Amino acid sequence: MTPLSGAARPEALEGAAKFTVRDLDFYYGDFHALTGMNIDVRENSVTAFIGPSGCGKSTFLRCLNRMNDLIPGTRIDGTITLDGEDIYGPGVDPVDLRRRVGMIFQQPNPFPMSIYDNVAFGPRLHGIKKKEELDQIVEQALMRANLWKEVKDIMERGGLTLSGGQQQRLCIARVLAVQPDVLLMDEPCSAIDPTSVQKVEDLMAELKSSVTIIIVTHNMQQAARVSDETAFFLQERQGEPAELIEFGRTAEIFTSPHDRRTEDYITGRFG
Amino acid sequence: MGKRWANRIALGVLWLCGITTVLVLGAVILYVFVRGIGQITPEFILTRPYGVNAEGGIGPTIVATIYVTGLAMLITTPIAVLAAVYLAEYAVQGRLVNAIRFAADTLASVPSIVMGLFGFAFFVEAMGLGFSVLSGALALSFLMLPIVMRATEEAIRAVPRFIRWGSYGLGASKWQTVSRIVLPSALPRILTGLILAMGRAVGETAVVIFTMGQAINMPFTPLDSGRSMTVHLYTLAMEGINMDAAYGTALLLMVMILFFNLSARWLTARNRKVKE
Amino acid sequence: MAALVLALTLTGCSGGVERREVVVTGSTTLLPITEVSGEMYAEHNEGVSILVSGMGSSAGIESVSTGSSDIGTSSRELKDAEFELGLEDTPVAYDAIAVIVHPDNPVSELSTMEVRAIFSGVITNWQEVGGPDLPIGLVNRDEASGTREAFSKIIMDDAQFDRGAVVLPGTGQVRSVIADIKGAVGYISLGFVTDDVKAVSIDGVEASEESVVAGTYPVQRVLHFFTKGEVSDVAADYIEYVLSPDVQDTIVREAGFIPITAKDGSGE
Amino acid sequence: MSEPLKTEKAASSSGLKMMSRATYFREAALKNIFLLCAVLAVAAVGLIFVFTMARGWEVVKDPGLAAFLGGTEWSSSLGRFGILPLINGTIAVTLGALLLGAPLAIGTAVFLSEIASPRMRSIVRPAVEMLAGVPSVVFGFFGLVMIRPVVAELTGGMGFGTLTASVILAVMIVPTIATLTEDALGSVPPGIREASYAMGATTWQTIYKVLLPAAKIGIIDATILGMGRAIGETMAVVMVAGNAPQFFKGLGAPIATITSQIVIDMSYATGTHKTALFGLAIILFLISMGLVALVRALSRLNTKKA
Repeated sequence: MTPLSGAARPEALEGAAKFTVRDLDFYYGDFHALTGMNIDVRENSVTAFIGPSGCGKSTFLRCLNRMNDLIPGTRIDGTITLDGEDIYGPGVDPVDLRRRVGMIFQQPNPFPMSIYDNVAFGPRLHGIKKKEELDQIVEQALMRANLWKEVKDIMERGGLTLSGGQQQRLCIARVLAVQPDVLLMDEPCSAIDPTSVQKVEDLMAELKSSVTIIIVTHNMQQAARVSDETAFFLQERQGEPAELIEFGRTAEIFTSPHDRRTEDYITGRFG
Repeated sequence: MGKRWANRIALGVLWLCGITTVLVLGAVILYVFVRGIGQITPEFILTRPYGVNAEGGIGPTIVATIYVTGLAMLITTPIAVLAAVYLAEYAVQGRLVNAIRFAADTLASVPSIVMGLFGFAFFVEAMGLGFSVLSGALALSFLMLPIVMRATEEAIRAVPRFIRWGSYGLGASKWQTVSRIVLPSALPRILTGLILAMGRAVGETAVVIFTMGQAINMPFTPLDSGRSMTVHLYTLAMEGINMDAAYGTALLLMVMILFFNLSARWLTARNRKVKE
Repeated sequence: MAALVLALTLTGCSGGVERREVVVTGSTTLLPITEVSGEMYAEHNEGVSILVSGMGSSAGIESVSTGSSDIGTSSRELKDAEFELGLEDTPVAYDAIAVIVHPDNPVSELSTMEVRAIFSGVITNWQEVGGPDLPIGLVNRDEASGTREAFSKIIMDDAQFDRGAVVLPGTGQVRSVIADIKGAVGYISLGFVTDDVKAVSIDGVEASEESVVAGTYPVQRVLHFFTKGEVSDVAADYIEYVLSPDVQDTIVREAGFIPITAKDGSGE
Repeated sequence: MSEPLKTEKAASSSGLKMMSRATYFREAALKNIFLLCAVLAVAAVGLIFVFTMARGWEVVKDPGLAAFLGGTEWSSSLGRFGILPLINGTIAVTLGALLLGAPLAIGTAVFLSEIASPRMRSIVRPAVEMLAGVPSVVFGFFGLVMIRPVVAELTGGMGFGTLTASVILAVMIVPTIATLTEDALGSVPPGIREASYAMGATTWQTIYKVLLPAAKIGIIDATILGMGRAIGETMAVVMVAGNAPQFFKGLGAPIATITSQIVIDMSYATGTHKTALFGLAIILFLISMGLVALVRALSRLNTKKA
């Protein structure tokens, strides 16, 4: 059992750790972006990452499914394990990792194809070709994403014809169709209308029984509403790496934070 | 007062510039159209020239033009598109990429006469392909390569990043993302680039005159020689033997080029509509 | 190496007699004869194709000597160096070169010396040859032209063409420019002279078919077919066809040349 | 205090898959195929250079570098292959084209980007694009039958020569310069325009004092590339230049350029003559490569400044 270093000392919580991050440092070329990250993300819970803009939340999130690999010149120190396995271990296929750790982005990004093809894209990618099987997966995924009723009669329409909120749920359905263990959501609600935000938040509550959810959000009320645990990130000075300041039960972070800086942020002293 | 007048005059001059450009194009098109339209008959398009004054039609030159352009397209497209995929999706900024871009820019600006001489020295003579459609197509493909490459690269770069992320986020590999998401999304713009490059090839003279030959011949195999419409027009105009046929050929050439241009525009417009 | 490459460039390199293809390369002056007679010959003989290209007399001689072509056409005599190539000569027509001016130009007779002085840039105004006070606009052919070569040899002797002359690579162009511009002068094959331009008499001899056949018109030449070694049956048959009245009295005449057979005819 | 937890999970997912060798090799192979295609562009340029070089380098032996680069006479019948008259002709024709074409093109670009209503723009811009697509023989043909007689009237000559060639080339380089200039103007931040208008500047003052200076490097680049187009243009020039390899003698006098001389001579050149033509091609190649390098250097300067 490695003793934890750094500021993040989550309380002991129930449930197995899905992600375990130890001593993570992250670099964009020469720029040291993140330092000393330690965190355990529990299975079947919702974890929220909060903090001011540019504090590395999204960067950290993207370490968890190795999306940062796509940016040339990035480098990582420390370990991240998923179910105890090092996801940066030698020979690990980031492609397979991303199938298991799905991701939802700030901007809804349906592919320029029909609703059906959007959802079927992932399963097809992974070798499912039979029509009945695909139909079933698509229907289930759309149902889980609470979109089925709205689109079941217009499956052949382009994904881009849907409203912003529907598009975001389509993206969630698209991810669910490949049956990920984890869902990373990078500010999923900042580009959609309030009614749709409600729907997406409800959806998260329903999904967490089967999927571990990590959400990056700017909206503290949202973090308080949807998450079980909250991590607060901060880059204290320009040019220095961002740190994980505090991590714990959401209720505690919002009511009695241990760290002054967390308190300052939550009570609104930072942007 | 002076300021207002200066402004008016200057703007007037700028208007004039814009209008002049349109008028020049209009004059070229109109002139060629008026003088050439009387020539355009099915016979002119289908039959071959005969006699001292190259009377009759220009059929073989149309076939040779389409043949060499099509073949050049077949050669260029895969290479240019894949090269653009490399530049847009795989390449890491560095010396190699710099060299590739510099080479592409240079290739794009090499005068076509140089391309013609090179094609003659390399394809016609050194490779022993002779004056042939194949030599012409290979030389033309050098000309089209940078055009298609640039259009494709821009098209690929115009595909929003987050759409790629969506695909990667689902566990698609790089190639799966490129082939199933990026290229299909970029397709209309790639096609536009291809069409414009084809227009360029159809209108090219200096390259084909030294690689495909000048003999009027209906080419069947890629190793046959032929005379393109542009070379035919050049010959007719310079020999001054059958100016009517020259006008007809010029008109047909313009019609082909306009067709390529308009279909490219149509494609772009349609694509824009679909996106909205 | 160069010869090998050249030999590969054209199809007619295999030398078999079974070939149904005749490659004819050379003078653009002969194109009206070769192209049209080639078409007609191919029409009469199924499966035969006559591939004609006009690349200049020198290129024609070079390509027949390397075996790239079956027949090399030339509007000039062989140069000394080319005699060693062992080519066989078949004259096919006469071509006379007319010096042409704008129809409204009052000058209608020039001496060889005057023509030479005009084309070398010594005489620059029509006044100097008895015409109006009008600057002379020189129109020359490109150096690939057999007509230029012949004109240079017959008229210019050692004098150099004026470098400031407009160079046009086609007979028709020369004619239409001179038809258009008052002070212009140029030269084209007699066969291409039309009413748009006026052919001047040279040394007192009118530029006409009769004077050419009679041998009195000074600016004339013979058009040749050159072959090398054993000629394929098709090629030999084609040459025979070109010399037949079918071609000589129709195509050659229509092209404005004078049939090679005209001389014998006039002698009868 | 939490500790890393045991991985008791395995039922739902069977752990991370190692990347299969097949996948790895496929992706790597594809990447290398793409790279190969991209490198082909470099190879193409190299090939062009090497082959024109191979055929043309012997000009240093015969007629000799000095006679080639410094010779004042181009005459195949005399065996003299001095390129100075051709360079002179190319410069004359290109300068003429730039003088006529660049202002028109830049004016058109400014019109498109700053003045034209969307409706006007939808007429002018396609016209510019289509102008770029008109084959050079058609331009040459148009110049031959339309411009030449007019120039003949004006200059009292035959109409073949520098002026006619310049006019045709000017039209041909308009699309190149106009499109690139419009791009350059488009990349001037809109805030600059607004600031200028807000200070009470007229449209023309904004264009002249703010936009053109801001887009200066882009416009210079555009003009250089237009110049490259004019230098390299062949067929249109052959048809109207008169092709007399002599030094510039006036706007109406015939002239030959590097490119036109190649076309005129290529059909019959042999031996040294042909070598000299490839020598001309090398020079054209080097000029165009030099211009591209110049443009790249300028834009690098531009990004650095910005």
